[in-house]
Amino acid sequence: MHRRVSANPIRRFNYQGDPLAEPAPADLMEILDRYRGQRDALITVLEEIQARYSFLPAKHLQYASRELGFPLAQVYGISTFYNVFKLTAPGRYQVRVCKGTACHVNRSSAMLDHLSEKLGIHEDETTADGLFTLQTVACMGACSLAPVMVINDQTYGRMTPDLSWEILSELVATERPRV
Amino acid sequence: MSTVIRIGTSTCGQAAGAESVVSAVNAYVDRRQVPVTVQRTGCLGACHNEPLVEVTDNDVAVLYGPVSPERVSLVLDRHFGGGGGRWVDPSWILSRRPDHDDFPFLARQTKVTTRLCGVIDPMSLDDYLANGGYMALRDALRMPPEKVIAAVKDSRLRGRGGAGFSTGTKWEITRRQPASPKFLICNADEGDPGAFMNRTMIEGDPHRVLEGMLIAAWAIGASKGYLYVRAEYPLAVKALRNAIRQAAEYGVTGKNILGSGLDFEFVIKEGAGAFVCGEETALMHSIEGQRGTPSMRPPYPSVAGLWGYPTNINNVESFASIPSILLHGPAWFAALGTEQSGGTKAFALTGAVRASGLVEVPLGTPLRTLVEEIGGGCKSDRPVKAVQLGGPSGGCVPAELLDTRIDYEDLRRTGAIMGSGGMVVVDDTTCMVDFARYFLTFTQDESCGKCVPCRVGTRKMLGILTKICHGQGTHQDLERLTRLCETVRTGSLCGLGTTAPNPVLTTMRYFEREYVAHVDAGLCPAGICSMRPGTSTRAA
Amino acid sequence: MTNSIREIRQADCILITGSNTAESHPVISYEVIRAVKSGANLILIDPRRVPLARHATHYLQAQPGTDIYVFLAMAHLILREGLADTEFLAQRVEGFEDFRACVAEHTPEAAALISGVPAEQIETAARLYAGGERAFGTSAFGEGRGHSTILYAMGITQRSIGTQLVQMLANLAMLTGQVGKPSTGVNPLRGQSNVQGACDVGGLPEYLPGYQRVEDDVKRRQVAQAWGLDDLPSRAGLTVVEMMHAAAEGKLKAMYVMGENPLMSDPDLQHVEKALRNLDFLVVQDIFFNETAQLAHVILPAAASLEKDGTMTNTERRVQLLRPVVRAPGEARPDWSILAEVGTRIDRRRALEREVEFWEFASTADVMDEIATVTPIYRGVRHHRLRQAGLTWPVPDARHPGTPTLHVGTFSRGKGQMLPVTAQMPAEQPDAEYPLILSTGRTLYHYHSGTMTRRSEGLAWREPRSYAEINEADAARLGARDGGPIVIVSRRGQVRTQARVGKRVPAGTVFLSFHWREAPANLLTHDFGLDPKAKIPEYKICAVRVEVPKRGRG
Amino acid sequence: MISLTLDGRAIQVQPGTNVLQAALSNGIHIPHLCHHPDLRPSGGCRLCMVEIGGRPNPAAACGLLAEEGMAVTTQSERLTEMRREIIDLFVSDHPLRCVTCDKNGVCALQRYAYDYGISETSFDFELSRTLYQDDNPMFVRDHQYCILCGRCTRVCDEIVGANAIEISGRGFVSHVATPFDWAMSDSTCVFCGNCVQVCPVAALMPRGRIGMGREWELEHVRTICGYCGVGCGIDYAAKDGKILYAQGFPEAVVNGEFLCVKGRFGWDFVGNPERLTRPLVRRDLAHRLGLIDDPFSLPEESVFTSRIGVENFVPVDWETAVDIVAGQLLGTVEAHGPDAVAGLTSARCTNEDNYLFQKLMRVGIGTNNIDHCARL
Repeated sequence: MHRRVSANPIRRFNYQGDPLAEPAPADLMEILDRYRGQRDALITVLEEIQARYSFLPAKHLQYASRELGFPLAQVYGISTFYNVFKLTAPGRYQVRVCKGTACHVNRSSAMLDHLSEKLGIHEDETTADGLFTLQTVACMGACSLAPVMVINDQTYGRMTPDLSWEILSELVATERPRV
Repeated sequence: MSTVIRIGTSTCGQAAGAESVVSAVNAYVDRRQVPVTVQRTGCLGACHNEPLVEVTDNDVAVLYGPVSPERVSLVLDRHFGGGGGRWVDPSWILSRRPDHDDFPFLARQTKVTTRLCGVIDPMSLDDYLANGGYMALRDALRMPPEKVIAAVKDSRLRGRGGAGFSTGTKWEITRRQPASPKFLICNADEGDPGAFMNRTMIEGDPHRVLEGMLIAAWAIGASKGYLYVRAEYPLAVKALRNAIRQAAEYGVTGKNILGSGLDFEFVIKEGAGAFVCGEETALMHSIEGQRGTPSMRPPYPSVAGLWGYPTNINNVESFASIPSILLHGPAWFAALGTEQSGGTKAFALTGAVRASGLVEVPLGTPLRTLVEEIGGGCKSDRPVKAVQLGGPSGGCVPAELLDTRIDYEDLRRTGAIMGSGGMVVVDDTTCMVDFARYFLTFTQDESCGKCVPCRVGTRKMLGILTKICHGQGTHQDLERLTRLCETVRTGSLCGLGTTAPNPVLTTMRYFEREYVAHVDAGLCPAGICSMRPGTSTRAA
Repeated sequence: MTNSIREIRQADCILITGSNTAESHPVISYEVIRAVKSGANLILIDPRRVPLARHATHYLQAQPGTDIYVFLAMAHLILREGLADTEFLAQRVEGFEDFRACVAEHTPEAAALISGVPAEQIETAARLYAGGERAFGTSAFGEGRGHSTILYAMGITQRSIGTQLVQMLANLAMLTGQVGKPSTGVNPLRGQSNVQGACDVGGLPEYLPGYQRVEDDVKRRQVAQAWGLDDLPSRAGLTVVEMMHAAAEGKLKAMYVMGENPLMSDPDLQHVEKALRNLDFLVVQDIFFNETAQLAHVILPAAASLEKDGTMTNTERRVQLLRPVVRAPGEARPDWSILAEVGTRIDRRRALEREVEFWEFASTADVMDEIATVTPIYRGVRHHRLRQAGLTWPVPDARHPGTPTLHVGTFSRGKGQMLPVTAQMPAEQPDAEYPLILSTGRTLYHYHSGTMTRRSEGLAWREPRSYAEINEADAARLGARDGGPIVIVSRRGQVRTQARVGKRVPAGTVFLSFHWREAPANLLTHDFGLDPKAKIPEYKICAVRVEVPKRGRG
Repeated sequence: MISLTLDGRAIQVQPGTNVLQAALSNGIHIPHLCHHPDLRPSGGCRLCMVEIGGRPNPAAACGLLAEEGMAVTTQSERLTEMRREIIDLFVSDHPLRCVTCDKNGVCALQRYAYDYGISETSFDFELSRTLYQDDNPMFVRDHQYCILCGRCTRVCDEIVGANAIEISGRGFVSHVATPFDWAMSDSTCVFCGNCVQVCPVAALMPRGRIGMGREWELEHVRTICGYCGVGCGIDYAAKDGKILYAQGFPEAVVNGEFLCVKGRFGWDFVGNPERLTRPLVRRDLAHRLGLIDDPFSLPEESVFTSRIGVENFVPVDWETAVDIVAGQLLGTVEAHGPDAVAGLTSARCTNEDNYLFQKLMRVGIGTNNIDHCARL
């Protein structure tokens, strides 16, 4: 039998005030104001919010829904549909291993396994110190340099498991003292 | 004429370290005070030799690669003297332009849509104009739209997204719709793993795509064009933004373009990472700010697309072909190809092949030419086992069918498809069952979940393939798999589902013995599958 | 309604005013949403940003009480731009010239100053309505002028100038020929399950069944004869509000109240309580022990609508059949049988001999047979004809299929009557002491005085207590906290409730629903300034002030 | 009109009709799960696939406009095989616990599984959605039964306009969700329950219905809603004289299958213990009439500050009650004339009730003092 989860028990409905009574942060409003009234802008808005905050905070999605008039359910449905959107804060470094065909044929999964083991996290998880989030990406389009790893916006080609860990180790070395 | 040093700095170049090469070249130039122009270009296509540096001196261009920062001094010393007698390794010298005779990777290609990729600075409108940019648009705007459409039809250009529908006919249908406004979409959501044609074209020559769209806008009567680009392609987005800004300054977007009465604006939409958005109805939902799930057709986008208005969707390569058709004439373009299909097709040639990268060949070219002559065979010196075309929607063509011509109909006959241009060569160290399983992992992951055959069917197909890869498969599983392939193929709502079985069907058709070996003998002939129950193989 | 509910879904342009459709008539709002999703324009004119505003293509937030200026300005623009349906006006309407004269000075710019709605918005709304223009998609009615419909409710009628407003909406429809065709018309949305039928069968002081005036000697005597009498009382009776005044003054001595709760739903409740207490005899016939029943001398237990049969007539004039689902509890009985019993007993006490059928009916079907004989618009209505889809009146004879759309080809009175309209501000204006405007209305989860809905588990769970909507600017000025307590005070009483602060109501306005006996909105409302014709109190506008109770008080 | 043939039968339909509607209205049943006549076609369930003469591949009938001369085959060996496979896939992540399921007998998936002889899946069973959400008193969401047909999200968007739910995630693990899977009451849900209405399986069920009986044991009565003036038709399902749930029905001429929260969930006041069940006479009148010994006088304080309880009344039988009413009213008429009596009739009572009320006032009493809250 599968475990069945009762996520929200019936509780007395009691109006406690508008959860969004506080005005939205100014930098969020700056993004929202630029797209006010544009019915084709929702995904772009979410991309900008993510670019600014590195993920999509729930409250910000609510502000976006209220300010721009898109139903929150639609905003949430989109945030969970597309791969790029993250609803939880990622680590300082988002390590993405390409799993495109060329990378696959060139054993990118070995690199993924190696990093996963070394970092002690699975795919889509973040290390406890908040430094690294390990992810995969469908294809970066740099197939001739397969296998490819991307850290934030920097692409690394012709990787091997050891080489990829070497690069991460350097980041660890520069970051750890600050942690 | 002064000396020009060109360095490929598109995504592939950067991944290979092109930025440090640029720094090294600049440092060299500063140090030596030599009179040169250092230019960043897109990708010449020879990605396997990245970083690429080309030095043009007295009309002779010498292409070097791979050029690591350490090699910069050596290479440049060859041109500017000095270096104390150190010699450049001859293998770094790839070719000499204009004919590239000594470099089959480039010499055997026919570059139309990628002609300026790696040659011009993609951020420079002047470079594009100096190479005949926006001439085709000027010509087109002087023609009645019907004549433009006729030219495109005569060119026998067919949709380069892979479906192969006549581009001119599609334009004509959209033009004929009474409703307005009309929209134009350029599909640059290159989602196939192992494909980078669109990325290379946009990063290397963004104005060509815009010009193609502007001509289409004139022909169709569209007023707004969306460029739907993958968010994973930040450099392409940057190049496009820059190009759109330049186009506005130059006066080829906005109101009354070049006095023709055409009003047109570009909007860039960054795809948020969903393979299914390559399907046109899903793509439109995505632009509308919806979940990118496909809808049933009809109505086709040409009739009722974005927000219900007529919408013409073409991919990057189709649009990029347009300026050449207008400039050189439809007959020239048609003559490049076969009886049914005109022009050239670009492929992302990758995998086990020796020389990989972006290649463009006339339609009708045999596969063998790409694999053996351009690609130079397998880098492992092992025999080619198969060529996988069209990514997760496509199929495998076995080595014995390498003489198949690259053409929509010929490829379909093998069970594969033209696709958008992904071409992965594998040698005999690849397990075809695992390979099929890899693609199923992808499609299963990317299924939007709207229709059952795809949502659950691909999941079950993957489950059966995994069993087989674990040595737990039976002959019943193979039969079940075959039946399920048929259900998913005929029953799915959109192209993602209907083509998802292709990798399985083609590998079962050409490499049945490998499947049987997994099932009967419990062994993987290529030695890839671990065949241990309960352990995941590497695509998991 | 001049047209049927289902026609709304095909309308090209919908004008909604004075109706919180999504909360008071949710199922009609579904029709509106269907239309909007397939491309219709939705123009919403309302001071309060009601939920349907989210779907409106054009939302005009007029200050309370100023909508009449907006409508006049729309007519002004329609005439100025030649958007009127001249053919319709020539053939089917009279009084156009007088009307034209009355809108001459009402420019959109002038209306903008009074209503706060920008002139361009008024102009756009006028053009869209007149032309029946869609936002996208193709009209179901082919080329030419699209079809526009007007929906309104108590926001229009519960006003001191309610009759004027309704006439004005009718004027707009006639001016543009948006009446007498599918998906057009002027459509009042009626609030209660059988408010239409109660009016149809004579539950009004000036009308006998079928809107036959009591003063009309010919028609009155016809009804009297049908009942086997020579004549009936010929003077129009008292309206609800007048009854309360008469009772307070001692002129009215006894009242029979069936299925109503005036001590919650009537304006100025302190006055109503005084009036009811002043009666010598009060009978309340109901399903629950409501507020009015507390003052009753006799309470008669009635069956609820789920426990009885009979017919009800909905807002689109459709007479439909009711069937019992469960048994009435205890000795509770259907109202009609109680009434027949009381009638019989009165006759017996008076020692009157009447025909047996006079009060004795075997079933509600028998009652309907009698209704049909005295009510021309119900003449063809019989229970057995209602089983499928009911019948929409007028049903002049036993084979008539009903009349879903009124005024096709000709108006019931021949030509449509356009009348000049005079703009006028509400009866009670805010002043220094009572600076805010209070508007009352419904919430989605409750119904009227709450006797039924507050006893429903789900509904009471979702909306357990009274609240008032107040604009954030006013709240900030008063120090009212979102979710915190406020006291609303009018010249007539005060009510304590919870504040919901936001932008739903414009600054200067407070909205309070009237379902809560702990916070009865009608303690605040007034019963003067009734609409002179309809005698409807101005629930939608009265002057109040809001106070924030000091901390520590409950 | 458009002429086409369905399984060789010539039929005519209006332009714009899709093949599925054409078949259903002509008595030809094509299996379907995601299609609903009031919702835009989805095409997700793939059960309504049909073959069209001259086309190589079958197509979903719900998204296929009827065309002149079209020859449609709705039943064939190939289609049957395909539908079997699709149902097989459906039940590979939908538990076939029909024996204890409250939807048993009215479940669309169960019907097709029966029709096509699928008693269990031939694939590995794998449940993709396990959430059980019982967060409101009106309906329960049990995701393990959800087949992602999308009817609920479409009705919420296209008909109700509430947009409370949307499909979240994608692919095999997607599910119908409120934003962030919060409780229904924290979403924009208006609790109309139209999602429950259109759910073809047991994923959305009225809470009061669960565990209360088998569908075929219930009695269904169709009547008119007693709340607002729209006059919706409602089908009440009752067992042993108790209502279990209310639903719309397609034949309802005003509202079709759609209701609002009051209509669908607001009927439970009828069984409330506070209902009036016997005629009552206030103690002071009862004392005056000699029914009780103790005197009583009505408290002066307003009913809004100090409620007057039902204990101040004494129950009497109907005979007595009616006699008192008739006597008191007549007494008033005799003493003060008929216009000293007034009646408020009811906008919530039937035409028959209202008619008799005004007849009572006009004939029995002799006054036109009749009104009701039409104005209020």
